[in-house]
Amino acid sequence: MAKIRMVYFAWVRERIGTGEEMVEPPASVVTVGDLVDWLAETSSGHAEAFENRSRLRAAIDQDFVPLDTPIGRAQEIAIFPPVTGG
Amino acid sequence: MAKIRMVYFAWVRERIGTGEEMVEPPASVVTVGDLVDWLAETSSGHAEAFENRSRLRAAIDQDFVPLDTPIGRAQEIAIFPPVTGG
Amino acid sequence: MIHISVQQSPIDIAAEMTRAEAAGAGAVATFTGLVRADDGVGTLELEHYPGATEATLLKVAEGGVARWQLSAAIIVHRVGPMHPGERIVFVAATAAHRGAALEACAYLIDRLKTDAPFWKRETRGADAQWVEARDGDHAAAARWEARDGDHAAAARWEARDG
Amino acid sequence: MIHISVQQSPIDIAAEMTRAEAAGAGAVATFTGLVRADDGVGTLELEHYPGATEATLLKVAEGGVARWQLSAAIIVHRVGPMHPGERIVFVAATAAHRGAALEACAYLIDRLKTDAPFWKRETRGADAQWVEARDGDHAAAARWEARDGDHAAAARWEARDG
Repeated sequence: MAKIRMVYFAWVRERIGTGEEMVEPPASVVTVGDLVDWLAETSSGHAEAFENRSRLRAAIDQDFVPLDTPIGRAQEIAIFPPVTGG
Repeated sequence: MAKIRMVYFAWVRERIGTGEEMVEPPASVVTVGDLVDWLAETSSGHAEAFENRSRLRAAIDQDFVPLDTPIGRAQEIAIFPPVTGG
Repeated sequence: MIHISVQQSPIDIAAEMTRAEAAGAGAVATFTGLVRADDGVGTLELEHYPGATEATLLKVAEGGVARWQLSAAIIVHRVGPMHPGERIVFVAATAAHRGAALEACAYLIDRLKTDAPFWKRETRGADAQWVEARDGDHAAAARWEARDGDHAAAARWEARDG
Repeated sequence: MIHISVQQSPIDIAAEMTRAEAAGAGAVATFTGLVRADDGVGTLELEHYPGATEATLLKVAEGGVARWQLSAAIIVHRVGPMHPGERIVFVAATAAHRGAALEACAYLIDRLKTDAPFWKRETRGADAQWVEARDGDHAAAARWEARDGDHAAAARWEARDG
């Protein structure tokens, strides 16, 4: 699988300890949810950030998507809390 | 009956030719509508201004009222077209 | 905080916004009415009923404050002659949350349109004409009463329009 | 006319109103969100998703323009640190008549609240906390879709929130 640029915001970014990283998930990772599961194994920060799936939102190449969306040929995937703008 | 200060606005004022006048209607004038009928006889301007009753609105002492409201002890009565502010 | 003004001078939005924001709440909704620049009007003239106008605007503002617990209600209406692009009216509602501010702002301008004694005269070239009242204005104002279940008030307005 | 800005600098209401009014239509409705001065917040910090934010705001504005035939839609959102009383967001909708302007303004801010990737962090004394999303925001946004009969879009949002 190709490399994916992960970007994180708000408390997801804070818990992981970085706003972005390049990752190369195995072929078994199909959906954004699979990617989150896989990333949660990579550090305690990731595990803590991804603890409660119902509080996570995602975007593939800057389009908002549900977590069960297939990654496809994504170049940039964002994981973040529900938005609170305005 | 006591004297009443009549005030007119917009095209009612223009047709009558004045923005205000003092009037002393007879005892037979009970409601604002009666007053309008009586005033319509006083000049061709009044007659023209009061031609179409459905286009007239009124206020007694600056409170908006329907035309069938009794005049009572009114000091100031206003006759004008439907409002078009804002 | 209630601020009412019926004025000859242009409406200063920045100054009015400062007033609306000073209330310390989180949400300000405003409506501004302008002389349309696109329909051939050269001059718009606003006539009003001095005294009755201010009393009516105050009643409208107080109604909004009571109903939505506003921290500020502002109504500024210009009178006299004005030109395309100029502001005729500005209303603002300040509340803790946006739902209340947005609803109250619509209420203030809807009620003003039907309740306040203003009359518009448009001049196009040599032709001057008084603007006719729009049925839609009464429908817009009436919806606030229907939602209130305020039948006495609704009846009063129907009588007045009959 | 559509104007979108995501900026560190304070929001200049007078300048934005001039932009909104330049469209030549009769009605401008605005909404301004402020850092509340009354609940002990010392600093509010706004984080966003650069690129995605601007694209989302543009889509929201385009949606409003298409739906209400707006002559102008403006969305200005501040990012970075700010203080009580300062403006976080300003939206404006310009239309020929007030009904369209008022509705579109509510639409712009409701959609922005649920669609645009902004996150707020409040600092009260030594305690910094990310603001939780409000259920009410999704209810407010959803009503525009229900009225559209746009079931595909509604389903997408439900999936996203599930």
